[in-house]
Amino acid sequence: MPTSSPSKSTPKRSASSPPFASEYRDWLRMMVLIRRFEEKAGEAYSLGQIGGFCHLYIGQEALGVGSISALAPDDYVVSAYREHGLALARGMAPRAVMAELFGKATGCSKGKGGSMHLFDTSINFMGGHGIVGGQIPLGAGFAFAAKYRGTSQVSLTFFGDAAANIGSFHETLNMAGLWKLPCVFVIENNGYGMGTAIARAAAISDLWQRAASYGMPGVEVDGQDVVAVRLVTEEAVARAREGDGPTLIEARTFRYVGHSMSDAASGTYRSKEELEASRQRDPIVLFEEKLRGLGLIADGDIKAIEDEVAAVVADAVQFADASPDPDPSELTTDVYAPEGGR
Amino acid sequence: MPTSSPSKSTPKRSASSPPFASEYRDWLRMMVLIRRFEEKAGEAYSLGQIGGFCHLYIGQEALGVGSISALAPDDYVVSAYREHGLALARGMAPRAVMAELFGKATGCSKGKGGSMHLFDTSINFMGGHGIVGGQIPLGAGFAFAAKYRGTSQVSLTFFGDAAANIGSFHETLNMAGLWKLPCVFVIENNGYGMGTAIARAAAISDLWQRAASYGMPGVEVDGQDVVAVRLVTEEAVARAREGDGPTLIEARTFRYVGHSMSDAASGTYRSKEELEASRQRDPIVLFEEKLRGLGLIADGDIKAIEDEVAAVVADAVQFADASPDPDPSELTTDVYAPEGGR
Amino acid sequence: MATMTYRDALNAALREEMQRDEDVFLMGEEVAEYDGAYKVSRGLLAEFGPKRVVDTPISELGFTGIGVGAAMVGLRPIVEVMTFNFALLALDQIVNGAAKIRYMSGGQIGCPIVIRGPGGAALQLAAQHSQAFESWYAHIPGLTVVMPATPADAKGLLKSSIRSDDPVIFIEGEMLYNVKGEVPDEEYLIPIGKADVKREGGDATIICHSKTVTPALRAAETLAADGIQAEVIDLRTIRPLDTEAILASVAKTHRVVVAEEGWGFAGVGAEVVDVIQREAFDELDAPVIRVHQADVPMPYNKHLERAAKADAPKIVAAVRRVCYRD
Amino acid sequence: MATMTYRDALNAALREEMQRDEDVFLMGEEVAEYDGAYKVSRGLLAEFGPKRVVDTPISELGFTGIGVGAAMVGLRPIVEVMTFNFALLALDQIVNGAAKIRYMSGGQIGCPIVIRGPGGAALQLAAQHSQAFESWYAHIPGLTVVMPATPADAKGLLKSSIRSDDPVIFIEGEMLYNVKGEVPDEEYLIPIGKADVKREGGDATIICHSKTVTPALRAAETLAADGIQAEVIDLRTIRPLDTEAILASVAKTHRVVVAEEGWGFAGVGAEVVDVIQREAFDELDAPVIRVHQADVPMPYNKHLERAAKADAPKIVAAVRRVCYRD
Ligand SMILES: Cc1ncc(C[n+]2csc(CCOP(=O)(O)OP(=O)(O)O)c2C)c(N)n1
Ligand SMILES: Cc1ncc(C[n+]2csc(CCOP(=O)(O)OP(=O)(O)O)c2C)c(N)n1
Ligand SMILES: [Mg+2]
Ligand SMILES: [Mg+2]
Repeated sequence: MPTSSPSKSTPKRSASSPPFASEYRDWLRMMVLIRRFEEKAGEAYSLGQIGGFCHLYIGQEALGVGSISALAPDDYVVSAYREHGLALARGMAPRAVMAELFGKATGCSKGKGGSMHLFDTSINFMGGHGIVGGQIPLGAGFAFAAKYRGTSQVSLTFFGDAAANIGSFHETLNMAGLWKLPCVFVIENNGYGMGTAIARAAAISDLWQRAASYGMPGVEVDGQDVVAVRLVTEEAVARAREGDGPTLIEARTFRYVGHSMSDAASGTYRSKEELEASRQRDPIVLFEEKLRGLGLIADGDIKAIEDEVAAVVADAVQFADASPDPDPSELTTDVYAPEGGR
Repeated sequence: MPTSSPSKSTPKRSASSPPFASEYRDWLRMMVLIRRFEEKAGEAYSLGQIGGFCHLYIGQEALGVGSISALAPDDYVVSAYREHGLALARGMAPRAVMAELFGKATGCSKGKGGSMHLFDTSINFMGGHGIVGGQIPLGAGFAFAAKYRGTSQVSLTFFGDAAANIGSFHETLNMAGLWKLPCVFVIENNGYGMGTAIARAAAISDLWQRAASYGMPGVEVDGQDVVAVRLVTEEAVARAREGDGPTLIEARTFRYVGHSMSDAASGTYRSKEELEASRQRDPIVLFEEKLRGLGLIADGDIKAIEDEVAAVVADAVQFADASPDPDPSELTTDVYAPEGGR
Repeated sequence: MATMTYRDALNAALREEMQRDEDVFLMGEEVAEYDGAYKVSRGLLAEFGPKRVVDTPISELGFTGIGVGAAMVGLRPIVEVMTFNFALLALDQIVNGAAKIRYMSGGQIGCPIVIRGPGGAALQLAAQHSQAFESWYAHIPGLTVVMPATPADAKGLLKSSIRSDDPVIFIEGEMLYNVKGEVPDEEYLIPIGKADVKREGGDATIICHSKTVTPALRAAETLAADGIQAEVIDLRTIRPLDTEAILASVAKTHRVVVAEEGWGFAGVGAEVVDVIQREAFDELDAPVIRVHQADVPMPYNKHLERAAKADAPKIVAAVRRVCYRD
Repeated sequence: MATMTYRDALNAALREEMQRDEDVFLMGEEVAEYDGAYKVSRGLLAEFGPKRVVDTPISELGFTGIGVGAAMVGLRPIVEVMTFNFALLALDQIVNGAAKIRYMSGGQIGCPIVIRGPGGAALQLAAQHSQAFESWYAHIPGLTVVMPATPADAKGLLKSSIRSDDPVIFIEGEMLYNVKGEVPDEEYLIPIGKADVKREGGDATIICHSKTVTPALRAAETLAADGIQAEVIDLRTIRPLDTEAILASVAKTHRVVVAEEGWGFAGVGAEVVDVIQREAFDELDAPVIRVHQADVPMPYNKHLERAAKADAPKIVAAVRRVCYRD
């Protein structure tokens, strides 16, 4: 199988004649929602309302929103533990996400999963997985099932730059390429795996090039540009849907916060300057500017979005806070199927 | 780190002005020894003198002999379970190898390891490992130790084509490339992993190309040409020794026998015709012809080698057969260090 | 009833369940074109085609994970591991994926997967290829662990395992594949979680499973000649453990030996002992004795290997000891 | 004696052994520039440089294997796993490599490696991050399994582990790192394989290790107020198990509770029970009772998590039961 030569994000459609104008407002709103939701989650964590590990998506919003916008409703999405934003972008109710972070019975996983394990089968949001790389074969498995059943579903699998160094990445991409599974792999390259810069963890820094080992195209895209991400993903999804196999997308992005709530945003492994520089390419600001330039939004619109989002987030927190803990009997349910089998 | 573009075995030195003439006879002898040794091992297996799994090296002799000839005495060699030929090429005594296959106390591993677990620290032959891919990080570990200690040792790690699809391949080559470890990875590509042709297991068939993912050169070589293998390995070893990091060599070869003694040489997954065709490029015949053409050997030499080798192999079998089983007390020794520690 | 091998019984179970349910498929190394490394899947590629009988690369972690993923969305994968030694590489997907997905998702997502293949030792395969990991799997809530010893049990339990909505670790044995036994002609299922009394007796109980059932029965013969009637309980399922069957036999014999193939430390036998001493403390007339592999990696040499393994003479000696007849 | 945290005690052990022996080095994720995910290696990069304190990619199988390889040729790697949950990915190298290389090579090659990091649950880390695997490792001949509960034990046992010529699985605890205790000022070693009586008492024995030592001691306080004097035995090493110490206490108290953090089925406690009933059958005045995690994946919600975990009230209840005081 020939490896199509990887290209540096040269989408077929151009964003200057905006093909998605009708969706732009939704995207902006979703990016703002994720940002504000995550800020609130961070606050709630500091107040002890959220426990355990909590990995925020702040800075990476364009990536999640742009890529997931390319999916059909019955496509699959799966991710690692930094998935609140992806769950929201996929359409999970903010109340259900926040309640899960609070560990409440009304959470999407009944309070049993927590921040790292958000699931919602009604929108085919398949988690929320805590072991680095563990979700990669799962994503290929959903694609395998789609192909097996002859549906046109596609599976979109997210993982971090550091996850590209683990065995399951290699094994899965090889099988996905070999079997031409309908899946799209997205590396959310935020430059770091915890405190380790990519150049200290990967022998090559252009991770999209690894696609060549698996007979699939590799594409790099600016993860801060929601439209570019959408275009690249759309192409990859179409390719997968047509039976032409998987694509590896490397989206370059930044996380503005620490690895998790217990890690400082800067100081130890990255400088304040580096962090500040990355903020110059804030995905929300960039997109707002673009929309303003296109004359598609005005100041009032932004204010309206912010107000609406603030209300949604406040409602989610209030809902989560007011919700009951799981019943003590939940400790022992959901270990095995209640009925046994077919 | 730039990936030097992989080349299709373009050795710096040419074999037409033979640089290794003084070694040629030894190489031929060793290739013949391995062939005859393995044939005898096959016989002994059929007689029930050898048990368990037994994977013969017949057809791959040039690969092992050529590559190992490029090493210094204190370099490391490690392999999978198809390692009798490599152990002999590294200089392990045929008696010690055969006695190990017979499970005898005089075997290189005291009869506790068997065919898949040949070890001899006196020549830095580090096994003999049975889990596909398991030896790959070990090989990098020896190289890590060499670098740590500041010695000039190089580690030569052998594995099959099918092993290039397992996670440890990926993880190890990434770290070896990242840390510029002094190691050389040799894919013994005999076209099959058990009954699975490479094209049914790997998304790309040119496995040397995977080197690009790890910032190291990838080289393909004709594994049936002992001189070509030597030249390519020599270059890679020199590169490693000079601190320039690892190389991935893909040597194309054939196994003339079944995967193990319980597998037919042809019939199920490969045709008799394919097998016969591969025999047209028998590494021993090819090398004999080359040496004859160069006027470096005559019929008498070959006869002499065959006779000498036959005696060595017969002696090994006789030694193995006559050797005692391990003492029953050996059951419980060598589980922990007798002394405890430093 | 037809007489068939354990291998053929498994093969029949696979075939019947694949015929019955389109969602069932088999994947693993050499399962298709090669008909299985141990020929358990013989003929299935021919019957069901490459969509449902899938050869994989050597990528245990990856293909097990693909199976887990497929099961999460409702397919019923049967993942063959060539041996359970290699499944060590896939444990993360089994333990952190298959076993936990239902719980972590608050009950939304099940994982009806069967992971099967031979476990334990065969002959002279040495340390890396001769390991019995059932106590590891049985340690994990969310998993079901099934280990049939006979062709009839193999067939009926594999069918039940394939129909289970939970992940099942189904451990066979290279040394069992050629074992012959009677298998009912009509369709049948054997329930998961039920032990089987393979021989009745009133003097002592031998609790065993998988490859130790045959030596246990042989030991019982030997002991009978000596006037000791041993009851042989084949656990068949390790998790959930059939404590009822165990305790019923203990109440009858008051003397117990637990035999297993694997290592002793925190093995299946340790759990059985714990159950017995806790639930039937006053029933015991002697301490429970265990028979298991010597506490060493498996040696290659055949005499050492034999010395390392649990076998009938060791079971006989243990029973004599619990009967205070040694 | 200085008072220091368990974390600092480990750090001191690492530093002292790295100073003592050039062959000792530390490798793992975030151990160097980040000073360790849990700061156990704080300051070591500054003192020993990047040659001896090595940050790795997220490649547990690969870097553990590199460590095993380095140990096979005589270096003394300390491989930090960020938590033992992730070591599932490395089990093949640990079980098929480190544990067996000496045996398979007929005694030629040792593997003096320490694999260390936190095991078990912390707080609300949910199912994939809250697992105690000590019974798995202890199942494997060739491995040594060490699990200190106090700063003094942590330091002395880590030093012994680093000096051991065999592979040591050294399991710490995220919830232990901040625990403070007295640590001798002068250099000392604590021998591997020796349990420690953390509290004397004549009415019942509580056998525990690692994170269950503190609740066991708390339970003993509660029980003492009620007239029950419990002896608390901290196993400290799981393999080899100090059966002598266990049996000595059983001979004194005749009543035993075994507490552990992990799941029950074939857990460490099952092995302890087996040893006791086999070696001290006639000493027991009551069945041994075990306290362990509920047989479920760990839930995230904090109340459910609390209910799942072994804790002091559960130990108190168990001791009252073995004393027939419930
Ligand atoms: C196998 C495994 N090893 C280590 C960890 C601990 N860990 C959690 S996240 C993380 C960094 C992952 O970085 P990356 O893949 O780049 O994703 P990001 O957090 O940047 O989104 C590490 C080391 C883990 N969860 N799983
Ligand atoms: C992890 C693992 N999976 C499966 C096996 C069973 N197995 C042994 S050899 C082999 C094929 C390996 O093929 P390749 O790497 O090409 O080496 P070759 O045998 O051709 O020399 C398989 C599947 C194993 N030993 N280890
Ligand atoms: Mg990252
Ligand atoms: Mg091969």
